[in-house]
Amino acid sequence: MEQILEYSPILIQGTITTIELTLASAVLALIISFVVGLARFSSLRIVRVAAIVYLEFFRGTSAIVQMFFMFYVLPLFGVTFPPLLAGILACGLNLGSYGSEVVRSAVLSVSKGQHEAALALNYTNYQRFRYVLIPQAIPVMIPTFGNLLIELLKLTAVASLITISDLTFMSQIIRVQTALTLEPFLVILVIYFIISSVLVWFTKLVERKFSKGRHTITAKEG
Amino acid sequence: MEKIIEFQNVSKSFGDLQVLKNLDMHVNKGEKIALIGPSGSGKTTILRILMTLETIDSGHVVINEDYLWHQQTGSGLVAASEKHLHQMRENVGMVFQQFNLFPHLDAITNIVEPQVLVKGTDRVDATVKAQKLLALVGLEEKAKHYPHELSGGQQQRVAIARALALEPKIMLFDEVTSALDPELVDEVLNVLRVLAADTDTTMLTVTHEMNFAREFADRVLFFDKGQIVESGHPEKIFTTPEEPRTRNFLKKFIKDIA
Amino acid sequence: MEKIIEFQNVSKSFGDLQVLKNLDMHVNKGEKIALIGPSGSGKTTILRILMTLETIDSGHVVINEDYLWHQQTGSGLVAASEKHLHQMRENVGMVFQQFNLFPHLDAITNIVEPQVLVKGTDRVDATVKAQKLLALVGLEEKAKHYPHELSGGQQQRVAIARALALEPKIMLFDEVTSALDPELVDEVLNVLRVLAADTDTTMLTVTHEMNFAREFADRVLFFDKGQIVESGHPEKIFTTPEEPRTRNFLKKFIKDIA
Amino acid sequence: SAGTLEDLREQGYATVAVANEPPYSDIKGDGYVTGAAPDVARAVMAKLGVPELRAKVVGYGAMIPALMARRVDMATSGLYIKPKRCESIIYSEPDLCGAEAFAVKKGNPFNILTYEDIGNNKDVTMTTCAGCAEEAYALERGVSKDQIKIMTDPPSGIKMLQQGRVDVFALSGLGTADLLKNFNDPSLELIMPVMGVPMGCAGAAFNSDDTEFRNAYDQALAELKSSGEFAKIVEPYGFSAAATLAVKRDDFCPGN
Amino acid sequence: MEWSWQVVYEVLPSMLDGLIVTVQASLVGALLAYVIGLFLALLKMSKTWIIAKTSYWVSECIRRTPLLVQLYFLFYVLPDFGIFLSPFVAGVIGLGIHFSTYTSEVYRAGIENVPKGQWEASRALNYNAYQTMRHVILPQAIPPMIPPLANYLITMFKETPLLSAITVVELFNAANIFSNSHYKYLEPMTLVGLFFLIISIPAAYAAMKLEQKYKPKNAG
Ligand SMILES: Nc1ncnc2c1ncn2[C@@H]1O[C@H](COP(=O)(O)OP(=O)(O)OP(=O)(O)O)[C@@H](O)[C@H]1O
Ligand SMILES: Nc1ncnc2c1ncn2[C@@H]1O[C@H](COP(=O)(O)OP(=O)(O)OP(=O)(O)O)[C@@H](O)[C@H]1O
Ligand SMILES: [Mg+2]
Ligand SMILES: [Mg+2]
Repeated sequence: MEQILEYSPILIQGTITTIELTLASAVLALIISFVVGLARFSSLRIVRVAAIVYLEFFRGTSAIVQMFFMFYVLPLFGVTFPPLLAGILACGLNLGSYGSEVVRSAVLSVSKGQHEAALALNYTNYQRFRYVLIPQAIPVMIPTFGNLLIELLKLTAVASLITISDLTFMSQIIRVQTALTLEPFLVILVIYFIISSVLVWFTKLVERKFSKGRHTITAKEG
Repeated sequence: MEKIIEFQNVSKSFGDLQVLKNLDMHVNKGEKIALIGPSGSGKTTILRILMTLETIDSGHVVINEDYLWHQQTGSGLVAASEKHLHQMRENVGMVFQQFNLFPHLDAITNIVEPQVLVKGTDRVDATVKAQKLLALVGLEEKAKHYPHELSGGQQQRVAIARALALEPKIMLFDEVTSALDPELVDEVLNVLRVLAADTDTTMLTVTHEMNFAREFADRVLFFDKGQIVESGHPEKIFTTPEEPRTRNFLKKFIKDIA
Repeated sequence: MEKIIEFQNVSKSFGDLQVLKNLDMHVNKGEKIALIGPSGSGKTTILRILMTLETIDSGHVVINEDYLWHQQTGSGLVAASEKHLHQMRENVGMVFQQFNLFPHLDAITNIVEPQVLVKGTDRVDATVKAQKLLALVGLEEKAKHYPHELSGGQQQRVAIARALALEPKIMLFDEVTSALDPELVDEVLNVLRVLAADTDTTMLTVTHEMNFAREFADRVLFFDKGQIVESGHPEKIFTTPEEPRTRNFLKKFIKDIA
Repeated sequence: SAGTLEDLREQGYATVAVANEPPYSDIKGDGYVTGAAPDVARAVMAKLGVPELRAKVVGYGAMIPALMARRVDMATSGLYIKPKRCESIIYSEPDLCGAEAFAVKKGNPFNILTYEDIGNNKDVTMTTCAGCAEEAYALERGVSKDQIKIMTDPPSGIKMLQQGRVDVFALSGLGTADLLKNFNDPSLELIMPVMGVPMGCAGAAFNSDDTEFRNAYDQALAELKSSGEFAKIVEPYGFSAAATLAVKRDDFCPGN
Repeated sequence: MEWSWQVVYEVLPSMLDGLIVTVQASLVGALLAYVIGLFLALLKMSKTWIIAKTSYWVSECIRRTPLLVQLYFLFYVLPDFGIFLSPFVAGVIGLGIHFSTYTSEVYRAGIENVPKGQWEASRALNYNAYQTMRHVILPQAIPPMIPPLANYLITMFKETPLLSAITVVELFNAANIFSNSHYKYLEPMTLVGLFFLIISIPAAYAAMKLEQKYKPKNAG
């Protein structure tokens, strides 16, 4: 274990990279989730089709494959991202596809009565989404988004395979340098668990904040 | 008398089920109508068509001398655009059986927001009006409560206030008390009784509360199988219905009254 | 007269809310009881305690001369074991507001299966009995229909038949019509009227249908705040209630009757 | 592109892909990268007016793609000069040369001394890294594909050997020796040199468009070698400066 | 960058071999996840507080840490404790255990989503605990579980490339090994992506069909 301690600076670096990668791709994924998820309700067919193509592509292939593609193949066409950015893009685009389905189904879960009430009050299409459906859908999304955040954190470990110096990658360096196996892996498993538990806690916090003074749709209609 | 609503030969089917069959009917300006009839007879469908929540298959619906589902163009009548429907909806307000208040907004904001968004009313003016309406339905002190903090009857009264806030010429009420516990029914019906005094607004109410219908309505329409079987003054319909079908239907309720 | 149910000084709280307060009451064998009272007064709780769906905090409940929630042992009364509860439940059947039919079984199997599983009845005999019961509730021809293919009233009638199939000495009905459309109420109440003729079975009904309560019950219990406020023959309770609270409560309904 | 070295001088640092493979490279606890290859590169680049070297640690197999994709300006750490690689990248003159080695179980139960020995005994399995020269050596000398298990990194390879998942571990001599020293496992044995394969010589690698940069690098490297500074850098790591001086890039990749 | 059919021709045979491994790993992994998940669900729903809590936290520890690291652990660390797993076995066990934390939630939700009224009706009809489970709860809980369980099979299929990190030569690794020794990335990586799409899109479509088929009927 002392040997591992010697490597604590790079472990800390790796932890920071992992957190950066997670948060930056979370922001990206969140934006994509809303844009693509709401695009599915567009009246323009082309927009809907584009959203579905994006969704099926990123949901249908493996995240690892997407990363390798972005890291090794795109540069051959002159599109070169720095590794961290490539990682953020790959993680964000991948999780965004799942997130867009969360947004879509949360909006769909708002009861038909709410759609009809908005129509009866003569809200425009935009107003209906902006002031009625989305505000009610957001609390529904939060727990699922919380789970996706954990998925995202775990996905960043895969980024070590495209040479991003995240936590997992650092554990590999330590292995080479120290010839230890159990300890480096154990240490990073604990760090991952701590990070994800913080994320879980954070989600619960947001969940509580959003449910305050509001009512979820599951309860009595009205 | 001036007609404000007119159904001209309107038909409507859901799949194989024809719900409205060549329906002709009209409602005069300011009239208070009670729609009664067995379950599945198409009462709700009529209100939903007026609120543009359902389309029609054939025929015409006229509101305030303008086609609801059609638009006059150079080359004749064509299906109404969303823009036209938006305009037409200004005439109509609806209160639902399930209240459908916005659960993420408190009572007063439920009433303020539609005014601001739809009519562009200034927020301060909208709030003043909302307060007046809450007073009208007896809920001044519940302004800051969220729907889930209100009883069913209170929610329904807020929903009525919300619909009134947009000042529609026509108000539709679809069994507004049937989702309520029996003891809460009266508080809502009392609000409707007050509203009935307003002679400008046309009101259509679907209800199973025959006593209420009798007090409230200028005219009762008895529906069965998508057609009007009988129509007339409530006293007449409830005491001496002409049609056997009407009599049959009313027996279930009249037993309570007579 | 023989007592079949007895509540002795029973209390029951949910958290801070005391729902039953030192309740004493009894029901005689074969009696038909209507429990009425405002929402939240504890009517449902009484039925649920008898069905062992809720426990009690203190006091005793006696069914058929045996403690329901306790067991006699050498060293005195102890909390009932699951085995004892299982035995005691043989005496009681319950019909719920929400029907609670098994959605994965058709109507007749809903009635057959409990007989086979619980009483070990032979499947053929159970089926014969189920058919008789379906006939009793007027649903012979719906035997093969699944619950979701039946109307609410039909589902409730199947639920009644299912409870009857186990031949409990005591039948509990908790607002069995209040989840139904108004027009479907009567078909269920009519079944109950028929059952009322059976003098052996003791029946407790919670209901808001005062006309029905009047016809059906031998005795009406008026509940408020977890206690019996007034009890007596329906004619007396409905026409000349003694307690102001009873009168107040009945006003809402009596207006319709008187 | 022509301006690469100019750009690097301007920004003051170069990014170098380095595999994690002691003693070619060595990563300290605080993330600082040393080792024979980066130290040589550091000295050369200092001469060229680029004071700082930023090492990017990548998997062994990722060095070439990283260069091709221009994620890094150069790559250096035991990247042997091989004709196949020369199709994709260009090399400096050789900087580090060494013999090949095997690690086997104590007592060398299968008596493996050459790649041909592995090829002749189909029950024997070996491991080496993805895209490493040793894989090519093996395939060229009759070892079949199924006999080769690709390891994710050298210590994992040693683990596989320890755990009996493979019988032979093949890598550069100094790299293998260093690993065995770290593992300090008496049940393992080093076979070095492996006969029948050439001495492997590595150089710094560049994107194939960066000929000018590479040529400048060669020149500075030559100066370093002749001044004796070179020997001072590599010999403490166990490399022989003399062996390196005896070979040229053209011996491996004529015209690269 | 030119697309080279020659490269496709060269890499395809080993990729097809890899595809077989991928499919095997997904199927065996999913089977394990279904079985282990069921036990985990029962433990988590245990009435014994300590069992329920312990199994919950064990399951969370697994769910909240990366499968990749868990695979490393299984493959490189366990042998030091005398547990020796072949790459494929370590891989499917890793997949199975990791995803059992997800399937256990499917089972739990399936059972908890059976309306309370069904438990009460069973009680009122005097069913015992076994009869309630066997004749009332499970028949209603199982159909809605099928689509999400099928979806996890697809998810696991897409996670199999992680097994490459422990030397399993599945579809992705087959391509990657080729790339590493031939320095050709375009064709192999594109092919891997294509293979995944070709399998997972129809599979997702089939799962959607299942979902429609098992849409719960209105509860009685
Ligand atoms: N969206 C729909 N799709 C299919 N059928 C529908 C739809 N809406 C209504 N129906 C059917 O049309 C018929 C008439 O419905 P409607 O709701 O207008 O009746 P109603 O008179 O309001 O009955 P109730 O008193 O039960 O509310 C019913 O048989 C109903 O099942
Ligand atoms: N499981 C529970 N947890 C907490 N409170 C409960 C629970 N069950 C019932 N209550 C509360 O106990 C009180 C009595 O409930 P009960 O259902 O017995 O009333 P009731 O007389 O049947 O009313 P209603 O006419 O509305 O059915 C109510 O205030 C109710 O909210
Ligand atoms: Mg209706
Ligand atoms: Mg109740």
